[in-house]
Amino acid sequence: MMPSLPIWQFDLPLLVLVVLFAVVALSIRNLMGAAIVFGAYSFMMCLIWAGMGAVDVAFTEAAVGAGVSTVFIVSTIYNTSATMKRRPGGMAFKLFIGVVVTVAGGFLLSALPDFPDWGDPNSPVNATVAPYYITHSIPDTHVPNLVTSVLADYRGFDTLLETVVVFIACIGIYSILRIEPARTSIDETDEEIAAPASYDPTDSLIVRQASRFMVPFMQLFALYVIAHGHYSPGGGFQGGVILGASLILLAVSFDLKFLLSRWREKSLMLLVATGVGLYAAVGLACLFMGGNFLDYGTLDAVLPGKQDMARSHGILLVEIGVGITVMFSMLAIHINLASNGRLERGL
Amino acid sequence: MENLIANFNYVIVVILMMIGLWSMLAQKNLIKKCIGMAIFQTGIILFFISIGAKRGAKVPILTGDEAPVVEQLANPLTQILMLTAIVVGVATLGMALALAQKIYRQHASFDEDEILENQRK
Amino acid sequence: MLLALLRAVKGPTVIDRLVAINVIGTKSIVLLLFAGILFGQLEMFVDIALGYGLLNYIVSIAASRYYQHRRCLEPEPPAGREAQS
Amino acid sequence: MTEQLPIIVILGPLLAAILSAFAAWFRPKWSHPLVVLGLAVSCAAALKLVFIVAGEGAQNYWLGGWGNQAHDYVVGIQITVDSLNTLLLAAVSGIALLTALYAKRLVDAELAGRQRYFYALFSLLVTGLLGIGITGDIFNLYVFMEIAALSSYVLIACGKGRAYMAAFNYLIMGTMGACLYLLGVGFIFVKTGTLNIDDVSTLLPALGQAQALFVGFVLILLGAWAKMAFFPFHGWLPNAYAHAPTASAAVLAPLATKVAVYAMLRIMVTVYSIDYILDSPGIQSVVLLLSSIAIVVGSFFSLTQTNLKLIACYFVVSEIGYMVGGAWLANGPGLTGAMYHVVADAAMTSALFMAVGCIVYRLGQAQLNDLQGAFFKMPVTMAAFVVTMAALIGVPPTCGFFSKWYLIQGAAQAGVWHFVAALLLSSLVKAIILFRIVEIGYNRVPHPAVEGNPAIPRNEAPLSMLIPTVAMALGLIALGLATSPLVNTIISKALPDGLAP
Repeated sequence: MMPSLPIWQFDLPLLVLVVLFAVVALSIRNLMGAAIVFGAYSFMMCLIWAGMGAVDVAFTEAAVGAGVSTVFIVSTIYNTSATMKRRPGGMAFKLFIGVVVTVAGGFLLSALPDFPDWGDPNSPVNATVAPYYITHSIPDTHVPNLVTSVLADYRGFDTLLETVVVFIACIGIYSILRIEPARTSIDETDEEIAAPASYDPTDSLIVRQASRFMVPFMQLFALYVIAHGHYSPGGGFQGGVILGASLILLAVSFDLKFLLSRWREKSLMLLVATGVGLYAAVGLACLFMGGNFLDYGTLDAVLPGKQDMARSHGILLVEIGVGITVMFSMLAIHINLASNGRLERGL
Repeated sequence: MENLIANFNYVIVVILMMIGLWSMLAQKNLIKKCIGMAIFQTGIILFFISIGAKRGAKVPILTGDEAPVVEQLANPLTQILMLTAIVVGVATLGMALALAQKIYRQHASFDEDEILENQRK
Repeated sequence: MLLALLRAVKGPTVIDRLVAINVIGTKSIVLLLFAGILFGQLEMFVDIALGYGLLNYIVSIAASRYYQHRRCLEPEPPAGREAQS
Repeated sequence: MTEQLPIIVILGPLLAAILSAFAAWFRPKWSHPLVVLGLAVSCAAALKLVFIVAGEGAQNYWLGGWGNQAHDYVVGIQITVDSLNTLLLAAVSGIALLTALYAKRLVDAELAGRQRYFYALFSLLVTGLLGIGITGDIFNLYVFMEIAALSSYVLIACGKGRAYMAAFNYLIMGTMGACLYLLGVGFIFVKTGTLNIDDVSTLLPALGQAQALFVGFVLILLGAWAKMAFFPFHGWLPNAYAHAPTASAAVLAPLATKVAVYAMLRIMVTVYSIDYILDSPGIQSVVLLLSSIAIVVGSFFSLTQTNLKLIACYFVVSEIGYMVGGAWLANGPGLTGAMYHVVADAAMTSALFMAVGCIVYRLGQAQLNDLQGAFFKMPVTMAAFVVTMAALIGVPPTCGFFSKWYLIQGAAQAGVWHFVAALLLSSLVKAIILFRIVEIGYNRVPHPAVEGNPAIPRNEAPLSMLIPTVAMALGLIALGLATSPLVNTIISKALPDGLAP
């Protein structure tokens, strides 16, 4: 029983294509090529999710998965090396792992007959808890984008922890790379790390002017994404990543020094903590107003409107917190990864 | 066979995970391991998104004033879970890359065997 | 799109790869909007397409910046070209 | 106010971490006291909850106020403190508090100039571990797992040299474990449609022996095993913990693996049920065999090492075998032993790593041969060390004896004799190692009290490290003496119906 709508035919070839991209990304021997193909793989994934109706996930994947993480991989390769050494042997081990993985795959497939059909609206997943969100989002929180209301309210604790994960990644990468910039013998002499380019790459007038022109529009768009997340796809994460990406664009098309002359490192790291702090503070405020943690409904005494509007405003507040953290941690992670923790020059 | 086609997405999920798992365990290059890890994660995300998909449903954003019909909107819950998973994934990837840079600074190599040889010296 | 992927895999020059990936990205935006039309909710998909385009631009800039720094905007050395599959 | 206690357990270290990240840039000296304060609040709340749970039973808390008041199923996230996890929460927060006090000197010495975010990450790690312990939602558990994992990668990578590669391998293994767990959650979710542990456990029996549920169960087990370094997946642990800074190892080794064992117990006992395990006997005997192998392998490798840190790490590997085996015996005494051993082993490992840390702090490293005369140089530390080893061997008044007693009783009841043999063998190996250390540290140098022998200067560890170490060692004895009230009032209530004595 094949799915009946054209949208499903749209997904099937894409799914095959995605597997192809994954195989290519892993088998290509130049790491830079692998990184680029991996970026394309993520864009494909984003299309698939848009095809399945998960617009917010597609948006996040386009911003986080495809955009920023590809930049991270590229800057890592920039600081190291793109070539892979071909070594003899090791085939037996690879084959052994291959057998193990195939057995595992077979085991997973053995559960296949148990699954509900793809896209069945009456499967347990779609019929147990999910209908509550669909029918109650407007009366409870006054937010038409169900994803936003579930994300920031019903399962707001998950989102707080997710922000904490980003925060950990940021301070963790800072702790790993930035602190103790010890110079080992291979550090600067390595031929792979290119000497300063023969001409100043920031000379590229077209790129520089185009980027300079684009950045304000990107930021405006990102603010719209955060603020309009109640009504359209988007929210703190997506907007935060685009804001961060706009600054990364500045760093890439000019250079790191240009960026750091405007944003000091200390203020970056403090702002990252501010975002999480804002989220936690909203939760704590609810606690002090007599509700449970993250129960925005109790904020109706200080925020305009009745309980449902208070929830809506509470969601906006935490989305802003998320946006701040994500924006500055993406930037902080980028400057550390791109310059190998030295913040002097880099991608 | 009928079942296989109706559940084509699950098959793809399993294939993606096998690819990712294989490269996490068998590849010697650290960056390739990172990419394999990311592919493994996207496989899982694909699994969750496809169990939450509904045939002929619209995106889970309400428009207009009429009461929402459950059958016509995609499941928001799985989408939230996967938003979290994506962000966790990029955080892990960033950290793995930072560690890889640090390892490269020590050993001037991304090859696992070579690094282990270096460490034994 | 497959043709573009083929170029991305084979190279032989990095320019080929960059352009190929850009073509894939642009095509994806078109497909995304196409999906929006199929859903009948185009306004929801325009936002994603915009974000998608912006990020694609940044990735391209970053990648070309990488090659510019490495001064390797010429056919790659043989070591980097052993693409399989 | 008591109804807010469960969330306070989590919020204490979480807020402390955020504030400490601020303080790191303005007043670096404040970041340590802030974290200690946060952990103290959390520890107080957890201890209070032990009494509340013993008196009134399980405490539920709904975040955002989204309970099941409006729907048949819980729509929000629930956190639960019941008789299965309350002891674990108290142990985790208590040990973390003591370790935070203990770590100050070590961090100043080992990580000078690099400790800006150390305490914030320490606190976040504890947040993650407490969260795994307290949450009542299987997806939320995954997020907490990642919080704990990400911060532990950084804590390990703070060490120098090989620590980076060890941390990278741990990262690959840990991410694989977390992903397998998440996939298992997906398989349960496909069949039940809810993520709340209570709701899942009420829905599962009606679904019977569906293959998807079985696959999900195995995937979750594999994920938890990768996280806890159970036998086939144990490769990452010794390297990671031995090359980590001593302060990080002192908090990671006792807590991280135990919490993963707890997660496995929670899935086995509450989400699925013991009947489910008994209905799939093939996997039960395989797991029991694996845990015996884990104990033997851990013991064997600990014999071959010459570094005290590595020996302690292989002890952790073999102790994991105790707990997994005990849980999979699936009878009353076995489960009691496993649940009790989670707490007891957290305390024992913590005391062990603290004592080793004191030795490392004074002697610079922990090669066995460097221990000559250690008993005269640092008598108090070594006394604590001997008490800890006695507990690990299973000498009567300490907690190690009682957990081993329950485990052996359970194994005998189930007739799994190889498990009994492995338990006894591992005790024997630990005794051999203790005697070897006594031989090197006490007998190999001339006794200073005898006339004419050179005096050995006292070089005891600083008080801020010594007091937590001694307190932990005394705690082992206290925990042993308190066994019967703990088992009777709390642990026996956590056993599934029909297995309680």
